[in-house]
Amino acid sequence: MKYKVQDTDDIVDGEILEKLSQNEYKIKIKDNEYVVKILNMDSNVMEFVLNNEFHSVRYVDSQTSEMNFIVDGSSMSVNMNSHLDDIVYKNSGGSDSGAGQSTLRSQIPGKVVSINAGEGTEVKKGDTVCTLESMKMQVAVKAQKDGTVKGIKIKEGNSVNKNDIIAEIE
Amino acid sequence: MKYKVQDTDDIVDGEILEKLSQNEYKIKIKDNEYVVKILNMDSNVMEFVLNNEFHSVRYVDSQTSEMNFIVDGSSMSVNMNSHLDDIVYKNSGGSDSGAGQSTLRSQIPGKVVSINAGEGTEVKKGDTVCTLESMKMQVAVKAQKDGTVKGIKIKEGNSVNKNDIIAEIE
Amino acid sequence: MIEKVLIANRGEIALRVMKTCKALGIKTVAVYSDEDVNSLHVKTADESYYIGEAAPAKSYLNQEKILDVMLSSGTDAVHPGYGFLSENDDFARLCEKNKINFIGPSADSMNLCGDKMRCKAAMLDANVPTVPGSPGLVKDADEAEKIANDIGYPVLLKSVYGGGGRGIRLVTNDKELQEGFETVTSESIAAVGKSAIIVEKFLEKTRHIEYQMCRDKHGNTVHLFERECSIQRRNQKLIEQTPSPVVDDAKREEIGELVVKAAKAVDYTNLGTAEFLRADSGEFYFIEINARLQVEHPISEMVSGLDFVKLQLDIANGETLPFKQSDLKMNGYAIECRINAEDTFLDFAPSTGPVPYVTIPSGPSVRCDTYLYPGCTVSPFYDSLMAKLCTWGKTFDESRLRMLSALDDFDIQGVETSIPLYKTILNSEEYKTGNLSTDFLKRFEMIEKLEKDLIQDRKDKQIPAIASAIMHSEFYKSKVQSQNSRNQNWKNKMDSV
Amino acid sequence: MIEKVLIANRGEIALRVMKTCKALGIKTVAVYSDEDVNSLHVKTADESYYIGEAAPAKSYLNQEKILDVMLSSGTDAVHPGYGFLSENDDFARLCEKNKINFIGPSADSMNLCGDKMRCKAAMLDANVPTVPGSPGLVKDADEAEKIANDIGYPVLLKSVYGGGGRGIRLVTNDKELQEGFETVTSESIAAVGKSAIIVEKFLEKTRHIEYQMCRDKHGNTVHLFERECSIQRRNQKLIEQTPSPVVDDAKREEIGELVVKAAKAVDYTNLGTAEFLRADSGEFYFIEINARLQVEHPISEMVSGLDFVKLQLDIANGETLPFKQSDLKMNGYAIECRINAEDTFLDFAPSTGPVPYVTIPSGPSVRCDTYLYPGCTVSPFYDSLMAKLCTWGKTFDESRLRMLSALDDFDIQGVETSIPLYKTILNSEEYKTGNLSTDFLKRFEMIEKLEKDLIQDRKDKQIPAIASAIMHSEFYKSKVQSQNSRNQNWKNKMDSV
Repeated sequence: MKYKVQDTDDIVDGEILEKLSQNEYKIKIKDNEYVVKILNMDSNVMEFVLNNEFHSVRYVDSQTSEMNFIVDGSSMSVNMNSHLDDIVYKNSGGSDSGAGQSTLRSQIPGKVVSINAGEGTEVKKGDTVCTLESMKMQVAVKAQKDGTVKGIKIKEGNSVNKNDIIAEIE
Repeated sequence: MKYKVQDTDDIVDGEILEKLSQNEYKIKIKDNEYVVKILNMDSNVMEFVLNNEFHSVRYVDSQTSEMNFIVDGSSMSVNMNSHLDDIVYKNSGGSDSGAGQSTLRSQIPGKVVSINAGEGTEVKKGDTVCTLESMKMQVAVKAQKDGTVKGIKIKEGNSVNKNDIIAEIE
Repeated sequence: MIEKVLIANRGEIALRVMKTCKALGIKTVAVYSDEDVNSLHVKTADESYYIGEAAPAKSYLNQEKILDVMLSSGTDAVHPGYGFLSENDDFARLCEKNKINFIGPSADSMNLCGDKMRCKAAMLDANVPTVPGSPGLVKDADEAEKIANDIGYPVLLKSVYGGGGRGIRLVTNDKELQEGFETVTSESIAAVGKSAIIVEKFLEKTRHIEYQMCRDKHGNTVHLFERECSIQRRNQKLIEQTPSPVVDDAKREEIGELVVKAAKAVDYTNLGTAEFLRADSGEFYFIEINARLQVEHPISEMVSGLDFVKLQLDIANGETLPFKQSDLKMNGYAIECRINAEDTFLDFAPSTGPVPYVTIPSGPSVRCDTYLYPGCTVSPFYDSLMAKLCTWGKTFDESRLRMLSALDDFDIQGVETSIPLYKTILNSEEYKTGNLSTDFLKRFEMIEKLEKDLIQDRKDKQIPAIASAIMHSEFYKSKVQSQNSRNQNWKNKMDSV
Repeated sequence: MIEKVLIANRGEIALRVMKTCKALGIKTVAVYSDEDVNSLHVKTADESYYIGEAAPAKSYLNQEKILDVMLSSGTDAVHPGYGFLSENDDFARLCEKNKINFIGPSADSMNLCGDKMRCKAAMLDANVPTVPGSPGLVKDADEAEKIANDIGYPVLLKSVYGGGGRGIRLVTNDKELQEGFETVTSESIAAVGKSAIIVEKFLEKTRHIEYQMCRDKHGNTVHLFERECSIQRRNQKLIEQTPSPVVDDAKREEIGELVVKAAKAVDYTNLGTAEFLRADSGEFYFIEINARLQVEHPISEMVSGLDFVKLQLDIANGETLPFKQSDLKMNGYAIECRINAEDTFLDFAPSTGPVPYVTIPSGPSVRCDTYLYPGCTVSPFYDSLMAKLCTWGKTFDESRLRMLSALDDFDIQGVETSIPLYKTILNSEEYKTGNLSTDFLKRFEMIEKLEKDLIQDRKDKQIPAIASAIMHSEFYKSKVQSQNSRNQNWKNKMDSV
């Protein structure tokens, strides 16, 4: 299998060479061999010693080709595929990743204080579409691109959760 | 139901008067009414506010007539029975409770260093029957009563767990 | 003598106050909202009373309800913590009227401190220098605009009822001023139900340096040294330290004398804080008094060896200060990091929800005041401060290195925190050399530095990350296999029936 | 310069050493046995190496194995902690031979300190008073008996390889002496593989007062004040405090000068402890040197403001002490309680097993060094110390009250602990007034007092206990009902099929 870690440039080979014992594996990454000793493992958490270094991993979610986890406190993702070299994939984790999409979502939970750009308003990227209140502060939700506000999903005074759809901008 | 708390002298009435809401009960103990507000509850732990005082209870074990638990850090037992007044029961928790029994048990986990009173030896209460080593210290297991050592269940060099039978003293 | 204290607050400050009360044998009474049924302060107090819904106005700001609890529980004193009712002179007066010892200044003194304009006037009378600005409240945005043009942009718009970075906006031109005026007004109304605004000259590259005031009911007044709180975002403090790198013994004494004057000028009693701006030129300007115990008080406790909550209780009991200014010596260096539940990359937006697991740092000269425990929840209804992490050292660098180590040990699962940002800051040359100012984050592009640090971090973890991915796949493969074989067994069993 | 340290130890002391190393940017190497696969020190170190089976002789005492790890990991120094190899001069010599910086005294000095008879002779040469006893090792129980009859009972039998309360017995007559001689011999052999015994006069109502010695490789020598460790059981310390209630400034200086002489007499380098017995008459007798960092070092850190592990590393690096005796001042009062996994009512027998949950105390001037975490296990293979709980105060009573509050906050589930006993002791008039002696527990019947306290405690909790019983029954009733109704639903479903 081939792997690419977020923010690194190279695509590297990785495989299990041998199961040494119940909890120990010999693996190969790039051209180096490592011994992995599993201390604890369930579907959410794994603690292991890799060549005498302890690591703790919490799995956030994993799909066929991408795995998101927190390794020793650092949140990161790994893409994997047997033919990763041939496949074009988007580099996850960039702050601009939503810029092309039409759906504007709330990035925080909060109460809708005001709708600043109503149905049909033309907005530029960065304009405030609505204002939320959370933890006693007012936070603006801004348009992710230029366009027209359509299908507003919120009402003043209502609460929204993180990732709730605010509106479409088309 | 009647209740008697370890180390107290009186037997008192206790009952639920009313379920006030999903998590609130009005109860009566002796002649006083209390409001119990349950914060968390499962079969091992209960956290509740009793007349505005928070309490945390861990249940150790419970039988029909006796319940052992840790209330706010204090380990204690409560006897209960609908006719508790009429029943004679042993006062649990005394250090002499095992004195009448013939089975001598290990009260700590450890390794058997030596057997000091072998099969058939006559011993007096307090005589050392065997010596255990635990946490680098040697601890004597002493006879709980006068008698003859029979049916020794241990061997030098072996390990014993807490509550394992050492021998019978008859 | 105070024997039972109600703590009209929640979170880490309620717990902090209870610790001292408990050690002194003083009974504590907690109050809690629907949102706090499972909070530690409820479980820690001797008595806990439910006071209403999650929204502060329905519970922690509900004066009548809290008074009811105080009267029915036989409480003889109230500690307001910070935020909520702590600087509400109506509440202080309500307590005075009901013979409940309010642990803080008198209602009159609090009212004077809270009225930023009268307070400023009192300081000018006492020869304590203040920042140039509007001579009083401005009646509307247009008057504010006129004054701003007189003293010159940039200016600050401040609600006199604001505090802790809320109800305050920096504006650099007329358009921003008009918009900001509205925001400040509505934030102030949302927080305390009223608004009144002043305009103040904004000084660039300033430091925020504050002094701990301490005055008993007999007029004995001392200061308990300074704290530098220049590292801020949106005018809210993030990292504090004492001593300040720009305050030497002579300066400490010079400004300390002003602080004693300031406390007397407003007839302040109990502990409070006199906040100053220090211009890049070295001048100190008084800005305001915080008439309460502050979040950052532990660092002053660490260098003074005093328990400030005990001191507050003693003063409230009418006792005389057991020391003179000359008895007080600073010992070592202390730093506080405010561990907030927020996403640095989302403009510090709050991050709330359940915290399934947390490891709280400890060790030599490490102190962590927090409400977190495994299984707790960070509520969106209250402020984002989860913990005050403080370290002490015999030297500044010792306290800094201990802080870095403690930040590294602090594992909070489930919410985003300000911990990664603090690591970047504490490792920066600018922080190490004490090159501080209130625009520190922007001036030295700390968010961008953080981003680079995180990328480097991921690069460093390439091998363990790939190993994790390999083993995770293996784990699932073996799980599926064992399930298949279990199904197989099942099938075999079924066949044999 | 030391850049990578192997910590040849486990538990809380391994973690404590790592904290300082981490703050100083020094890499740490852990070693672990089968029993410690899930221990925190393995997870905290930069590198962790498996060294063998649970039994200490197979792992933590296995010098060759540990040396292998040091050589293969590129370690340049080793910190031995306390116990295990910390006072083994063979190991210190093995390190010296392999050019690994042993953080402690030289092998020769350690050998001299460890040889209680030669050490005693060195002290007499240096005019440091010692306790009357055998002039050297006794060859057998009969010789010991003869000496005991010369100096008069009671006497102590001590293995010169013992320490920490092991390999030592108090005997009051010939019969006890004969039995005790055998026990001490076997305990010493079990712990370190060898035994050699001396006889010492046992002084009654003595206090155990020890001084922290500190000496660099250039001969600069200071003491870092005293600790009183009189509260003991089976000659093992339970509670320590500094300053001692019977040591004033003049006495501190007087004995301090003896301590400096003692350190020089054995050419001691690095940190160590000179232990004294203080007779009821006020005389101090040197008993022995502990050639290592001690469990109770945090209380001295608290009053001196020094990080002792940093000091150890600096001295090992050949640095010159950055202070003279006159620069050092004691600040405040500190207490340590050793939180042991043991059953007070079973003659302090070890209590081991899983700890499903633990709450670690924190707060102003509270420090808790521990290996505990929720889900960890207390192993029967190693000693019973789970945590060192320390509190500081500006006054003795402040530190005592903080300790009581912290003990109350310390919730350790699954094993018996010494916490209840400590609460009884710290609340006693005898402790409050500093009426201490090594037979404190027996003299003031503390176990009996504890029993009474626990009974009173249960009486006080009568109402919540009954409420718990009522609600528990109700919980089961409703569970059974809901199960019945679920079964009912199931039946209905089945019927409708």
